[in-house]
Amino acid sequence: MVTMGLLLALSFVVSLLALAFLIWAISNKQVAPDQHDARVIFEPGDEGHVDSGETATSRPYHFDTVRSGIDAVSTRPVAVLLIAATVWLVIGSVFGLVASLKLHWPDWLSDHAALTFGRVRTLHLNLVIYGWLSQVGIAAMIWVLPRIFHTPLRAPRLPLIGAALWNAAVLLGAIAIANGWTDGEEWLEIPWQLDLVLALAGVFFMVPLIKTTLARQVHHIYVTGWYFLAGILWFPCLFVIANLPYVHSGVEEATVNWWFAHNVLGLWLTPIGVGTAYYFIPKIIGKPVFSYAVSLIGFWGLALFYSQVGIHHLIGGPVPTWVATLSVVHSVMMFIPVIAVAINQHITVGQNLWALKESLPLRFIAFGALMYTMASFQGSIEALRSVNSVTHFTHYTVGHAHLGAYAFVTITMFGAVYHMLPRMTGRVFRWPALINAHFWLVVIGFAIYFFGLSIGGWLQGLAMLDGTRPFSESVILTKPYLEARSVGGALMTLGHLVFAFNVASILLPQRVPESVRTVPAE
Amino acid sequence: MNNYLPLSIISLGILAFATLMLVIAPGIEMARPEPPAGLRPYTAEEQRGRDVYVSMGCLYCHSQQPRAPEQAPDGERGWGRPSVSADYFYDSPHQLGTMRTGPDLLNVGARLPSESWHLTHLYQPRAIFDWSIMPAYPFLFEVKAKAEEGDVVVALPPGFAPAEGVVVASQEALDLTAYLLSLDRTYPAPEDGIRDDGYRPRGDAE
Amino acid sequence: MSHETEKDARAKPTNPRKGRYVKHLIYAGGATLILAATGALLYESGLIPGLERPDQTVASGYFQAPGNDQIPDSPFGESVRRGQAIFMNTATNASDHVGNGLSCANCHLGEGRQPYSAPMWAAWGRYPQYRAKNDQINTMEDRVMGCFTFSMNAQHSVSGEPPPHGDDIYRDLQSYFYWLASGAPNNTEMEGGGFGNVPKTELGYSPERGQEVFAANCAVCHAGDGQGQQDLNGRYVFPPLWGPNSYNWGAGMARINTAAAFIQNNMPLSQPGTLTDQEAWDVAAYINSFERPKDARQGDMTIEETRQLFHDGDDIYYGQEVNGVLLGVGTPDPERPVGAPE
Amino acid sequence: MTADRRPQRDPRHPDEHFEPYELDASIPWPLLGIAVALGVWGAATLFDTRRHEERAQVERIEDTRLATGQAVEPGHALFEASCATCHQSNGLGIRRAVPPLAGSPFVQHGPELVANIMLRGIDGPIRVNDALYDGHMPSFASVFTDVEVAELASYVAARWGENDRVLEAAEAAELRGRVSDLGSFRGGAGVAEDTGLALGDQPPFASGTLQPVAPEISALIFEGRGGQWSCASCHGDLGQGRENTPRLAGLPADYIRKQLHDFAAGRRLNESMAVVVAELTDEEKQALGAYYSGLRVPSNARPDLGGDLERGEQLAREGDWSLTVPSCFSCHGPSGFGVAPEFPPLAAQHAAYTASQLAAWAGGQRTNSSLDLMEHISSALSAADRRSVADYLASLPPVPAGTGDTLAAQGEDR
Repeated sequence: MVTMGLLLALSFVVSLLALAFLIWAISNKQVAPDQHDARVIFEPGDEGHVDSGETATSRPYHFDTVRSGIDAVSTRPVAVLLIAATVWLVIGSVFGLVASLKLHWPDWLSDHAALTFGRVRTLHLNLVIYGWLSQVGIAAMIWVLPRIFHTPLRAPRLPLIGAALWNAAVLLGAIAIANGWTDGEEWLEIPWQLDLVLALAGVFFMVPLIKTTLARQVHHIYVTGWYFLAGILWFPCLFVIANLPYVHSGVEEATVNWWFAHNVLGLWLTPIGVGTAYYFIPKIIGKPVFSYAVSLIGFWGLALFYSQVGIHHLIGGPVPTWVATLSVVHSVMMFIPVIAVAINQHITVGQNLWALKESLPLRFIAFGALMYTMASFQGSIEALRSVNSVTHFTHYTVGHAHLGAYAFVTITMFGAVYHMLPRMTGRVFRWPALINAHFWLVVIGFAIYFFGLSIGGWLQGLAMLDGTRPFSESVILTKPYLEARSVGGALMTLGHLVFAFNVASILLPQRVPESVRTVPAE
Repeated sequence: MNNYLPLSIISLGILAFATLMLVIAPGIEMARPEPPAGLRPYTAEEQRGRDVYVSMGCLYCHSQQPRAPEQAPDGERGWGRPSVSADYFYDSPHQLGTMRTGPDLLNVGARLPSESWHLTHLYQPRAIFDWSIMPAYPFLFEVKAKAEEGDVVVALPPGFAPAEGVVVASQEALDLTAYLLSLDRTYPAPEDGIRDDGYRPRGDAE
Repeated sequence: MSHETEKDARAKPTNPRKGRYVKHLIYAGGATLILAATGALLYESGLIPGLERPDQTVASGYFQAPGNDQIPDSPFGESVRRGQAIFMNTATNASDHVGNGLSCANCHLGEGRQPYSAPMWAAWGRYPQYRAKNDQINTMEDRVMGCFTFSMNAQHSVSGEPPPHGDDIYRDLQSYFYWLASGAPNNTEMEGGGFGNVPKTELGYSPERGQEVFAANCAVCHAGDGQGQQDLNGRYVFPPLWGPNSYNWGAGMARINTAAAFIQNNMPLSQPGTLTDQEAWDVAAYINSFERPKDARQGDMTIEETRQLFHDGDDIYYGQEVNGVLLGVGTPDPERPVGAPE
Repeated sequence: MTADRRPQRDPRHPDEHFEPYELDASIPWPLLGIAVALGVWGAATLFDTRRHEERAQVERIEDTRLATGQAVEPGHALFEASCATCHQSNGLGIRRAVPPLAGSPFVQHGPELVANIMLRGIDGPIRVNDALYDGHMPSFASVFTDVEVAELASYVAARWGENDRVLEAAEAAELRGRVSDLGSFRGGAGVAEDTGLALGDQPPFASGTLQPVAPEISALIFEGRGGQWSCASCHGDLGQGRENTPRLAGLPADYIRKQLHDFAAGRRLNESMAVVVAELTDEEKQALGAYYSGLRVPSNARPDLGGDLERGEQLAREGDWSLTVPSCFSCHGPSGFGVAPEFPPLAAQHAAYTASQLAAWAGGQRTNSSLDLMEHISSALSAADRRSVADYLASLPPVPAGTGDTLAAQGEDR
């Protein structure tokens, strides 16, 4: 006991000391961006490629990715990943909607094992995490990293092979789950045999990105790069350790499960979302982010604190007290990096609110970034023991999970996709109104979804904590909120169909007059 | 930050540290060479039933981790004493669950020991609880004109039985029920049991 | 900043005002959340004293007698314990002097602590006292002797009489009362003492109406015939209200006003105060309209003489006819004294 | 790849070639302040909770020991907790109801006989010190461990029998094995006969006859019927129950019948019971009650809700007048053995069941108590009190034989 208590204190002290050291280092300019690096973003030889002084690339902080041929290399793998991701998004959200409907129409579609709630819900989760979010995240990395490193993607064929393997594994995993073959732990249902394929595919994604990083033409790594590069290292470790067969059992397996499941959010989806927002917000607005030092705190704070959070999913359960407490305290400490990221991103947006009117992609991304702040604050509060007693085991946590994985990451990625596609194809979206429609469908749908589940879940939790109210009451009172969730989910699914249509409309060959298709440059 | 190598090493180091704290250290603390007295391994039938439980995704609505009385009235609801890590000695994959859309099931075998009740409830939960939102599992049952030798006929209240014939449980349904009935951790908690005691009243803590 | 070239100038200039506004907003929001979280944590860890969970027990406005765990470990404490045993279980521990199925605790609820159930902490400081009932100064011992005589119906007991003056039974009972009254004022009427009063009602009282009240509110415990109920060992759980095993005609409880006050302030158990004044009077009248052991003071007197001497003007059916039956005759004497071995 | 043809509708729009970068602003002081504040209270919280949590685990383990009977209390404490409700702290019993221990020849014979009676219980008339008692003593075999039996029997024999022999736990274990199948003693005569000891003149034991169970009732109990599950499938073959499925063995027949009616009438809400009672006739309800009232089964209930047993004992034996809660025993009988059909036995009932019913009354799902007595009392109790009292009642020995018929007869005028 005493040893474990000491470990607990040790862990916190280590995190705290690390943060203190970081702040000391920043204030002493130990890790300040090399001014030379920052100013001169071109290696001396590169300037020879610039053919006219009139182009943007001759100025500091400007670089023509198109002319340098970087985008051209990335386009194919990114397009393939985006198409696949979009397909999984639509299928995954349909499964989500079906699962939601089954919670208040329990006898609907109940004649087949594959369509039972426990499997449909599992399919939804796995398809949106592995099919949609992971692939769209990797697509964003493949698009962004070469751009900030001023060098074309290395080994550009590998991601194509990776995508083929990845999608095959996701498809087979979905079929396996629908037929009852599952590893049986939340977020880890895909059978481990197929996880091997996913892991192999991951290697095909990692290698080009790391090779590109090593071959980069800039010295300084922009903040997006930290998140992306750390993410592609963290996620494989998490994934492999958590999926090791025959190693874990009993409650230890549960701690691994939630260490993984929460870190997928914290060390994989969050880096994707935050990294993406860090790139596209200043990119679209055309203004730098507020502070390098603050972004350092945001990143290392995330690494130090988020990594120790997961076990708050087992508060009040059969785990050592100190582990639960450790996760609670680290959850609360997440305020630090979240506020740091909030300062950097929201100040940049807040000083340039006009851009939200200008740019539909920015609208998605700024909304997503705001939701990161909200989701993290909510998560920190939710981890407190007193709050957790109410919200644990209820639909409230489902609402919170969607605030993070959907409102933050997914909506941010929507914006990124809308920004990337015209630059990949050289075409414009023919119906910008549909993008607008997509935005409002998912935002309104999500609002209904989130508030429905949060209120319903809270009431459900209160009912469950009151011994004088029978368990049935906690079920009956949530029904209207579950119906509201289905309404919200339907709007979101509809939004995804619009999104898929938008993606298809720009990727498919367009038979329209040249004059309409291309907009003359300035 | 300008170098990838330090970035990777520190990132992975932090993750390794977190793994040590959240996975390895509690794993060592909870590791047990022996099952607690009172807990027996699952029989072949119960294990098959457990596989059905896992494959149907029961854990997305049913937890298996009763909370302490200081935190929640689980004991009053008949869900059993607060569980400790040793209670899960034979469980893999674990099915602790994080949702209580339905009640906790760690002691459902003690609380609802009737096989025939469970068969009715699995066939159509709303035959018993009109408010229930649990899925029905008709595909685990078969409607026959007449029960044959060895068939287990499902008791169904009027209005839920098929117009003709009888409902007979499949082997999967019987296995699943056997697993549910085996869920019984009402033996005294082992003295060295580990669980989250963070909700115990602080009272006289000095 | 040197890179802000003419091209940037075309863009809408950064609005520092708006930026500050957002910055302040973020700081304010962050600080609020930190405060909320700190507060929650402090509350959880019990460091905020004012927010501690309120004490469940309702502090009543009445005198609080000490609990049993405060009985001292001393010769005096031993006496208190013996006194409490007699009080709770009179028929066993004062066996020779109890001629019915009652014990002190049947009327003095809560081990003699309950307000308006003639609590002993209120009675202790009221004696010695002049009582018209026997026209003399009564010490506490005299008063308890009266209880044995009437409420415990000592005339049918093995000894046929209350414990004699100076008996240890009185010593131990008085130790118990004295201890219950620890810290109580002396010679002062205390709030919650006695049984209280029920104001007279316009309708007066009626055993007929009382019968309905009894059936609805009392019969479940005291049985339809008012004879109380016993557990399987034959031990009274609910005391008999009339008949040979109840208090005799000389007891205070045989007076309708006293019984009405006791009933309204204490019955049904756990729901005191639920009967209206009228119901309390009526049901008290009903209970006291049945025959019970004769007044221990009657001796060779007639019922009418006894009534005139001891009951004149009281709210009591003694010596009156109810439903054509003269009350006060007394239930038949038992074949052998109550509690005597077979 | 096409050249840059992206739309530039608005001249304010930033140029396409801009590259994101970070400004060199220093960390705003509020962020540092927040970090320091969080760090400080994070550390304080950990320091504070660590001590609490270490203590909490120790306490929980102690509670576990207590609940599993591994912590042995001394004889006088066991006596106060388990014997004094009937035999009284002074060992004098209750006149005409409970025989005294003080001076009793049964006790003077020494701890073996005391232990034997504790393990088996007595059902039948018994004479002690010239007084005759209708003996109904429960068997404590399911309540006490061997160590407790030995401790308590030695204590009783020494204090009231002036017999100083000390019974060892091993002897108690041996005795338990020997008498486990014998059932209760048939009155004082049975004790004298089975042990061969001189116990004075004991009244003869008149054995009653057991009514056989009708085959259709037996089918109802053990096989179920049509859309109903069998009683035994949930309540156990002997009506012993588990968790929040109640023990039925020894409950008065009229009480059971009334509850079955109340399930049908909605005065008790239990979906599963509603299904079961829907097709029961009045005769069947009565017959089922009669069957279960006649069963005598050792207790399988344990105090397992983590309640405070001392508080539970206080509520059961003294009540809490500050909450207007009278003691349980003031209505349900001095040992929780029940009084007539309105006040069922509480002893040896499963803690989860008792607590859940108190909660149901408090929450308004059960409304079938006379005069709403239980509704009022339950509402006054806190959740912790409900658990405490349920745990205490579960720790008591089951109701001894002889209740069913006697009490049913007493209740016939209602």
